[in-house]
Amino acid sequence: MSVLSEMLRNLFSKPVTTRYPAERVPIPDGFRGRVGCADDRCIGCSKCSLVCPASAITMVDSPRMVEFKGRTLERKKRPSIALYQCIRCGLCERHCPADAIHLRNGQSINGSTLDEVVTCTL
Amino acid sequence: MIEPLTLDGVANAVAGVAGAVDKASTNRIRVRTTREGLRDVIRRVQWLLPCDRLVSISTVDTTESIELHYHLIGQHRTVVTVTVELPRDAPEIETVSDLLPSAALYERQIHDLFGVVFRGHPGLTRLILNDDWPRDEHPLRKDWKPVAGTFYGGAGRRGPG
Amino acid sequence: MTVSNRTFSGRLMTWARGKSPWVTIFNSGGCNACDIEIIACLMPRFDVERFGILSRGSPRHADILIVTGAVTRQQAPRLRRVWEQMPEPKYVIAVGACAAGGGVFQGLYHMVGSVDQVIPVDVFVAGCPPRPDEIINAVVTCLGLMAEDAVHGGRAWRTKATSEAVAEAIA
Amino acid sequence: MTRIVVPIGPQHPALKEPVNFRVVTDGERIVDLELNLSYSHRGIEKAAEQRDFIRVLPLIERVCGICSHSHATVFSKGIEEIMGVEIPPRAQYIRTIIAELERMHSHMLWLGVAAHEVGFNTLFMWTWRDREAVLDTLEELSGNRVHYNMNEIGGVRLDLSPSQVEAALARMPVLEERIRAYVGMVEDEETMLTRFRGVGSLSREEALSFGAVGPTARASGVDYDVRKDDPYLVYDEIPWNVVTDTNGDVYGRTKVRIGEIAESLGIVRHCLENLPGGPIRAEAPKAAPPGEILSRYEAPRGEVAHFIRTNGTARVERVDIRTPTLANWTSVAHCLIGRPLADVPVIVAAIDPCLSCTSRITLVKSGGDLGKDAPPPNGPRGWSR
Amino acid sequence: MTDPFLLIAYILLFPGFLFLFAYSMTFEFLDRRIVARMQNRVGPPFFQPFADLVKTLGKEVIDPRGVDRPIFDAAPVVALAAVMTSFLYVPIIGPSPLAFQGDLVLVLYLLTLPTLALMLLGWLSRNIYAAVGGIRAVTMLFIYEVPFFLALMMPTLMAGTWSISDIMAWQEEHLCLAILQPIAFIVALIGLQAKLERTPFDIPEAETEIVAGPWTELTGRRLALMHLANETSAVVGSALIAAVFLGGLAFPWTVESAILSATVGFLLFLAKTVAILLVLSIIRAATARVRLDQLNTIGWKYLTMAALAQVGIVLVMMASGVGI
Repeated sequence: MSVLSEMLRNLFSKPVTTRYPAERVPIPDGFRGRVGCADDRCIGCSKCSLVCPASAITMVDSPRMVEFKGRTLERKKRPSIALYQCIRCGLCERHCPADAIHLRNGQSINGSTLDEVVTCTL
Repeated sequence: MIEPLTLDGVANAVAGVAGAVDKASTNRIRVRTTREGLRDVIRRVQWLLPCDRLVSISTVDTTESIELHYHLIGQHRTVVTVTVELPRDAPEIETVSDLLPSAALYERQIHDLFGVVFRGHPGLTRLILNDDWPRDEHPLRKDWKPVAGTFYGGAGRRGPG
Repeated sequence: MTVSNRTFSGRLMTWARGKSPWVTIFNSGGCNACDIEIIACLMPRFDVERFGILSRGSPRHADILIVTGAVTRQQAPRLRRVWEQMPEPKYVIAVGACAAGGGVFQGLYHMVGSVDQVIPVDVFVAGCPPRPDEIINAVVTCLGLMAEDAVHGGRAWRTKATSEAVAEAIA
Repeated sequence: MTRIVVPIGPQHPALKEPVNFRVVTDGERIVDLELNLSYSHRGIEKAAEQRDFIRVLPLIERVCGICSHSHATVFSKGIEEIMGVEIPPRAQYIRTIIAELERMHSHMLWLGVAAHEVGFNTLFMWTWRDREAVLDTLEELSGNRVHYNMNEIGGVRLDLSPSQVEAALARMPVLEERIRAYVGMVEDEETMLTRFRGVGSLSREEALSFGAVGPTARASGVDYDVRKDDPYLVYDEIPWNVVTDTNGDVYGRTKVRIGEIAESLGIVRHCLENLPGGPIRAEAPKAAPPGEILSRYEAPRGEVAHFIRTNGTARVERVDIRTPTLANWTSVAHCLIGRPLADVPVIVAAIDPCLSCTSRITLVKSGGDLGKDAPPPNGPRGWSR
Repeated sequence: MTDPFLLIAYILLFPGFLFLFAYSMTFEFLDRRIVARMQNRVGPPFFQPFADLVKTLGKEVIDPRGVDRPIFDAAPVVALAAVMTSFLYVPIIGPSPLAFQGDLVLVLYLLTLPTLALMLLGWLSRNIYAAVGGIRAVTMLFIYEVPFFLALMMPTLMAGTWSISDIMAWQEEHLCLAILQPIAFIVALIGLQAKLERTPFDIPEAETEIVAGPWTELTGRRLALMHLANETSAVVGSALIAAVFLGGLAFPWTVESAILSATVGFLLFLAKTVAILLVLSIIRAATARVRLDQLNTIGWKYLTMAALAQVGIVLVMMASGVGI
């Protein structure tokens, strides 16, 4: 009768439910959430857009001078990431030579249109 | 525990009906044969070694021929792979679904994706692709490309019923 | 079935719709990770029955169709049919990157593409798969849309013209 | 009573994934059936030939959302073997930890779904509640609840920090207690037992000739587990046992799966406690030399076999994926004939169908005449060790 | 209560239809909440059944292709009307003013109608799941109805009357019938669970097998009315068992004031029906669905046999004068 006893125990104890959205659900530090890119670090190498399995990253024109390994070089492009396409695999983060693109532990977006795009921000 | 199969053991079992026997990797022995000899080899492998279950039938389109790999395994836990090469223009072979019941499924799949015809198969019908997929196009062949302008089924048509 | 927001019965109906969204889940050919996460929403950890959400088997009973996965050629007509079977007012939530744009499967030979090429989608959720809390966020967004639709007396105010047009063109 | 055809699926509450059975029933009894599993055929095998090793892993992972780590591991294991790359021990341990955590969550998921199929929603809720603990562990270790993406050719993507290991170990006692509770529940919940006992029986001979794999085969007394037969990762170094049962029915499969949750827990605990130091990845070349391999792996549902052929480039020439569910369908079709309609969901659920895996490939087979002409091989058929 | 206005108030407002409506909503909420808590989750809020009902009423009504529309529309109404009518004969605040000799039979008959309406809907739906569900509903009816009726007839044997109110009154002078006839009480509870098509007897609407059975094609107000009929059946069924087996409103000491007596009786009624609901909810949460052939075995081999044994025991008790 372990089923019955556990049922009655549950009936008189507090439910385990996290009352989201009134209560926050803990998101661990390493969670691969929304993608973001640091503009001052991106050297425009296009590596992220090459490794992206979902072709979520396209490179757009954005000339700028950036510091990379002690040198200053001129970059031509920066990534523009279609957020709804991102599959959160973390390959861009893993292969970025300048440590510019990151998956942060934020929640993903939802909405009626698909044109949400993340570009390099500080 | 029964000892793993040795290369010689397999070679002896299939002597006379099969071609080269070699070790493909650890725990795996490959037997090459022709399409005429396939059923004999499978039967011998199945009865003499014995390998009583089929792991899978793998297919490779090498652009020159279509290779079928019948992976069998027995209590000795050694995978015996029987390899057959079929010409690309007329890929036909006898079915083994009466010897190995589970082969029926894999043969249907290969028929659909590669266009290999298994003679004697109880029901070799369209399974994997959409019903209105063109009959003579086999998407896993190397040279297959979607024909521009051809509709391969999907949202445009209403389903049956 | 549009209801006026001025009468008492209309307001009651709007309230009831917001409090009792029944869902039906349809896998249109994804990898079923999203399905598992949606079912995880119904489970004690998240328990969306708090919002009155029930998962119904029959699309005839459902208010919200939750679609997961990029649409395969085989599933596209069936997805369309399930959507047609639902009684008005009906809403569609497309879950995951595949449903939004094909995700990792875009361009494969047996795919149609995103869900909004087949049926009009009200809310997309990003993620592969989205966490259950992100799916709950999407349902909340959808309920907000319902309330706004009630104010506007229908969904015509939203610019769904493009996907509707596609859906009608292929129907 | 006249014969009626009951179509089950592709959209059906018993099936969380698209599949279609056309069940021909005589009253409530099934006399014939046809399966059509192709609804999620996407063409992954073709796409895998066109993407390089970096980009193909997320694709292979998404063959199936439940056994994602299995597919990624079996693929990278095969490529590494062709390349001749030996991955560091720490990476092997981390892969094993994730693999066994995945097996735990998958089996718990299965237990809940099987209970749901027979209308026992309370157990469904409880197992999924406890499964969240496993998912939380996975999320902390890998960064995602479902698609871990831990593998890359040559090792793993992420290292485990000591605090993560500690947090994961801290969850283990609770799970151990829950597993004991499930054993009790399965033994003494009468209505569930009446639905599980004697349903979907598969004898040892049938399991062998229909090529059943995984818990389905092991519940019929076939000791077939790739982890023991063809050891990969660290399974030959750590203590664990193959769980088998002789019932052969859904009840037996339930017992095997619960036993495996306990075994997996032991493996995870052992690996976490004995995690070796060192690097987490070896330097792997970009391209693989020409070669071929049959890479086998014991996924939660049974044996996954990837036949990989490489051609000297950074892409595979061909990858042929054989999923466990596909291997099990023949036995399901056999089990269903003659059973009442009400048993369809539970028998189908008993193999833990992972249709997204399967539906890359499909079969339609009316189950009645399967395997009648198969000659019994004359060798030993014990499949015991 | 000869005043026609009072009678109309009794029928329409309290404790008639309006109360029945409100109480059935509360009843469903309690049921869902109790089950949710046993499953260790929060469960729906209080207004949930009402919101569900209002929302379903406002949904589009879809006619399946080729359906006989008038009958399809009428069946849920008939089901609901039958259950509501039967409620008038169950004592809630004192004996029912409409009570007559044999109203127990009428109530039992009226409670059967929703199942028949369900079967009709299943057949009319032109849907294979609905048809299979309809067949299952009727097959099940034949199985559980015999022990259920036998169990509920047992009190009439002992009390010597066929009126629910009179059986209740009889228990005021004697012991409560659940103690005198425990087997019949248990059989009646299980029979009620089967009548309400709740797990483990939700065979006709087995979600994982036949989608929603006869309910599959119902939309809009049809679905709402059938749901309401089902929910009210739960109230009427538990009230019936409370009256017949648990002594209904009877309480051991006498209260002087008529109003106070009615109030205490009413509270007792609430307490007893909720207690029965708790038992039904526990059964629902703790069991898996049985198969139709297994139900056949359970129904005929165990339940009917138990009910028949109870008949024998009651006859022996009456002959020897125990408990009377």
